[in-house]
Amino acid sequence: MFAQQLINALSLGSVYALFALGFTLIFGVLGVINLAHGAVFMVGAYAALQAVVLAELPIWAALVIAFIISGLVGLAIDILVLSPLRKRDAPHLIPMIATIGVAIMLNSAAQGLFGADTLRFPPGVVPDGSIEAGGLHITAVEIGIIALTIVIMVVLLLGLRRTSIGKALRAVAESPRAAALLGIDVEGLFRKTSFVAAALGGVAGVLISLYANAVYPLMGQPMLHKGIAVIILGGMGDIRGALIGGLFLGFAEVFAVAYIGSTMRDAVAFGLLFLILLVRPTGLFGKANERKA
Amino acid sequence: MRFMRSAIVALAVTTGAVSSQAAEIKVGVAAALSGLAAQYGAAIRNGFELAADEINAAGGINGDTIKLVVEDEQGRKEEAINVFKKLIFQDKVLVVFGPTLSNSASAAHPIAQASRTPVFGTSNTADGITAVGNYVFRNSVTEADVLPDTLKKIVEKEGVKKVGVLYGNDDVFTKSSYDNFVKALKDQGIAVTTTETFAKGDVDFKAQLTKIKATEPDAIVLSALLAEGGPILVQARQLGINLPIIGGNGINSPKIFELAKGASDNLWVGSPWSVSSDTDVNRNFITAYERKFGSKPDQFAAQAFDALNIVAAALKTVELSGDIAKDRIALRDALPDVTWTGATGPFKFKQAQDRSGKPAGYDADQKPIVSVTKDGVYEIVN
Amino acid sequence: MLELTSISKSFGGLKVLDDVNLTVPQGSIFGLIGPNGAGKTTVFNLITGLIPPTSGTITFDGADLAGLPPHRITRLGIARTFQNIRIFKEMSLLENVLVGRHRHIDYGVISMLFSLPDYRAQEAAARTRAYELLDWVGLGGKAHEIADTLSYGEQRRLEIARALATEPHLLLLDEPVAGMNPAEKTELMKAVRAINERGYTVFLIEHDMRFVMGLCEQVAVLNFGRIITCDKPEAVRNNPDVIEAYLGRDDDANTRERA
Amino acid sequence: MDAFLLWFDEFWAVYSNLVLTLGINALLALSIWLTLACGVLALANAAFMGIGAYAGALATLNYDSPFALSIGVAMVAPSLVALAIGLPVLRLGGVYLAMATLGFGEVVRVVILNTESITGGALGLNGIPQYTQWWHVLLALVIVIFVLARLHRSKTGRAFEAIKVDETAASLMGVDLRANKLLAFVLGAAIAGLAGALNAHLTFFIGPQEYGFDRGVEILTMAILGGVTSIIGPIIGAVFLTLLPELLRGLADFRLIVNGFILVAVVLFLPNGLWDPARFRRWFGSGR
Repeated sequence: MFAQQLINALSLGSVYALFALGFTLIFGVLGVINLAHGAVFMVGAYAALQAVVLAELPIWAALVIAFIISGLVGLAIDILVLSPLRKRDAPHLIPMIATIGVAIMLNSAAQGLFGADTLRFPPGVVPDGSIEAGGLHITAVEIGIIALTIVIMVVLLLGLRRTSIGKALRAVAESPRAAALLGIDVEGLFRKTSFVAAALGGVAGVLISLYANAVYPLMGQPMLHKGIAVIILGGMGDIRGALIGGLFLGFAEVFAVAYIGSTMRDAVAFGLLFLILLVRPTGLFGKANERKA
Repeated sequence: MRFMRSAIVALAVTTGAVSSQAAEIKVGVAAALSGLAAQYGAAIRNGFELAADEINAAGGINGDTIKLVVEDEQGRKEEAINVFKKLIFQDKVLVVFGPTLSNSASAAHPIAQASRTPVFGTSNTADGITAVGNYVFRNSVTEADVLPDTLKKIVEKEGVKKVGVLYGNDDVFTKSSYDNFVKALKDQGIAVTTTETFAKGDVDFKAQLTKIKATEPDAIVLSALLAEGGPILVQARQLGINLPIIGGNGINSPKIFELAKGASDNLWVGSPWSVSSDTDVNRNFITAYERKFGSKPDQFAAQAFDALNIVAAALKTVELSGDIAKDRIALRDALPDVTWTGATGPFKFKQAQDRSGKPAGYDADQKPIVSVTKDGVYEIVN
Repeated sequence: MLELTSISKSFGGLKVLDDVNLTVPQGSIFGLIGPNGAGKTTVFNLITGLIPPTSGTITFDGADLAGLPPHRITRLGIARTFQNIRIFKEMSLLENVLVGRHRHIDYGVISMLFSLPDYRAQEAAARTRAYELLDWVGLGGKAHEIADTLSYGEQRRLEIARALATEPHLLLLDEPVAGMNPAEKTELMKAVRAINERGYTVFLIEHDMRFVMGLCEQVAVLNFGRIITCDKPEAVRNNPDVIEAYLGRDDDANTRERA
Repeated sequence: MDAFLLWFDEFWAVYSNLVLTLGINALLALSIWLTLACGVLALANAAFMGIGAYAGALATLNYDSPFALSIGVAMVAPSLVALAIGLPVLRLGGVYLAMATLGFGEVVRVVILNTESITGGALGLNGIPQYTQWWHVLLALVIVIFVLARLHRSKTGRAFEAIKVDETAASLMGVDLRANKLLAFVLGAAIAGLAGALNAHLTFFIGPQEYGFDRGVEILTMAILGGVTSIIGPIIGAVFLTLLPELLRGLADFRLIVNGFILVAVVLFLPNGLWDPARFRRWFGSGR
């Protein structure tokens, strides 16, 4: 059982990390707690579902479509909502509230368009069933999620380290004002980040709905709660933190179920979160002195 | 005012034909059309609309037509209260159906009781719903009524001796049925190997399922709604758990074949309604529903459909005075004696009791059908 | 009255202060000078309890300040201003100074809720004192304006009035004339002297040599975290080490970034 | 006059619950405003409301306590919890504090779910007597506004504001940061508990789902949307956010979309919230 639980924890942790990536990216660069990330995640899932069901596209094409559509939604949110708020230097809670409004709009629009029913991807878009080895079971989707999480993470980390856009991003994350003085196109970077973060959210939406076999308008809300826990655990705005935090939460939940009792799962997960914050007030990877809010 | 009303009534009586076209019986429906419970609310609204259409097409009730006033209560108790007050005091409906969730019902039903308006739950399975008072009715069968039969059947057919239990512990619907499962399991001397829980919105159930699998039960008892029930079936099969799964009302829906395609076999469900129940009424209901809404109905739709028919049957025995307060009381008095054969089979009410054991509202008294899924259909177990 | 004994402070591996010993005598105007980055503000931050020293002790009127939170140190009678002005911008001048009166106002919840005589008397007294302090720094006429609207020099003076409102025995001024024009500087010099004459001990950090030399009775020089000398102004001025410390790098007081 | 009375009777029959909910939500908005006014971004108010609601309802149900006593219990219980978690939690800064307090809310929810014998778990508490009358809510609101307004004008209010603007400077003015933040946190918890008890004794039923993340965010939204510069703002915000869905009821399926849109529009076009004295001064040209 232990080995199977280890696999379960790894895939659940990857699911959380995948969701948290875009979430933490927005916070790290734009300094906004984007409560519409769950809705963008849902948009990605529906976009891919439509692509698969209506246009009968293969799943990789659907992923690309989800990537683009969610990315565009993210871009629209930035242009229409976040950017005007940035221009007038609104305190950081204000954009958060605006994103609540955006989330309500997207969620109810999805319900209007597609109905409230739980839908799923047709069977066979990804290999069904599970691979069995020595009594252990793992599915193709799980392998895909774990692999993709690691790939995205590595790409992002290398990208941030090595490329000029990465360096610019880090400068912006440190201080947007100073970055602007250095001649960095801060607004442009914010746009790109919004696109990429939302696009990643959309891809996460597709993969997680393949994993859970469920697509419904409010599917992003429960993930949002977990995502918040993940990025606090990892240290807000930190890419590695999203991975570590996600895995941490996944392992905490799975092993709480396995060895403590499933009724205590959330209590254990959030209790740990609470404790970690008390010991390390800015999360596992958080900087000692956070950017002044 | 009083004079005016009786004058109108008198006029209506004398000009019979005209009045029968003009008169409308307003019926309130409070359903969760947005929020997390929206998929149940939508099915419920469909069930009512279908029933209203059919009743009106067949000449209405003694010539009067039924007019549905549907309001969204969002699955939240404050909204349910607001909607109930609007329906009862502003729209002056004769009877209120709903709300969708038991939580909201606990908050909203007392308002109907206090204003002497019959209230009829079609999806509220929690204990104590009908303890509020004698104006509270429901045709949603509680698991307490159907589970013993389901368990008996599966013990008889599959020789189940010990089960693992999995339920949603943060939801009234699933928690209530879990409580009833526990009681029925105990009564029938079936051992429980382990009890695991999940929460609404979870995407991963493998940790719990792995643990259950390790305890080697003969079957899994599952109390879940569709959104989680579907994924649970799939993930169980992915983990190589091919045991029978005993479900509650919450997953008694043809949608399970879609949500758990390829993994939906061997799910045992007991309920008065089954999509495979081959009575004329049910067949007609399913056909009409599919024609109107383009999808197969579920239990929530069936119960809503029957509920309006039950009320219509009661109304046929009542002479409406036009005085809403009197008519509400008259309807209440007529309802308990209604018997009806609907999509959910033969139906009658039984009196429920409040906490102190005094008679209160009315619960459904129905026989469950036990069915098991195989190749995308529910097969009735005899 | 204030004594720093072998104070050291490191941030990470970087030693910012190294074995600093200082004694500020009661009733004096004491100056601490040094080039940029010498660690002057760190000295103030240590005294006021914002950060703890790595080693060494600070005593004030014989009391050890170790481990005391800032507000307790303030209550012992130390007040300060900041190099980068930190007034409460959204509040009026009067309110700013009244915050400084915080610990001197003492009424019960009941008095506060129902505006009982005790409450009214204390609030009135606090206001009277606040107006008086604003007058001292020449801002009496602007008591009800929002602090954000003040000029730079005025904001510095408001900060001094606010600090005085805590009724300190020792007033710490962190670069009080930074960014001021000569006229403002002269005015502030007068104000500081007047404050000192009222019995307050003043300890100031400054970059502007002329200001310090004209005002202080004793001047300490900090360079690279160490005190090179502590003496009368003339002696300091002629100290070769000091000259080197200052000439070693240009006097950058004017090119420094303001914020 | 008779016509008015008749109209009022009907209005009250339909909307009494809505009106009382307005008052209760205003209390909640004020409870978070108090901590925000002290620069403390704590989002535990939904949890405190829940603790108050359960404590009050349990006192009424299990001990037949008089309403006043139940209310008292409902205010004291969350205050004690706030006192206990306040010291460690208030060390956290900004967003981390916000998130930790949201996490605390989850812990409270899980505890309620797992203490079934006392709290009824997921099934909640049923059949709570409907004690809350309109004047209870009005009285509570008047008292809370009075206390907060007085507090705001006192030395404590000035200390709160100073902390909000600049913690360090405030502490160097002799303001005890921990004590003042804790005071705001505990008082806020008491007010939230009061609102919880009033709500519980109005709606017959309480369940653990009502006091989670969504409610926490909703309370915050009411305060921010209304504007936090004065005590009026949160009240306006609560009224606005509670009424909006009801006013939009006629839009049926589009209701929530419009609701979300209005929320975004208010944030975009009214920077300091609905109630912004500075804007009013600009608009009406007076002021200094």
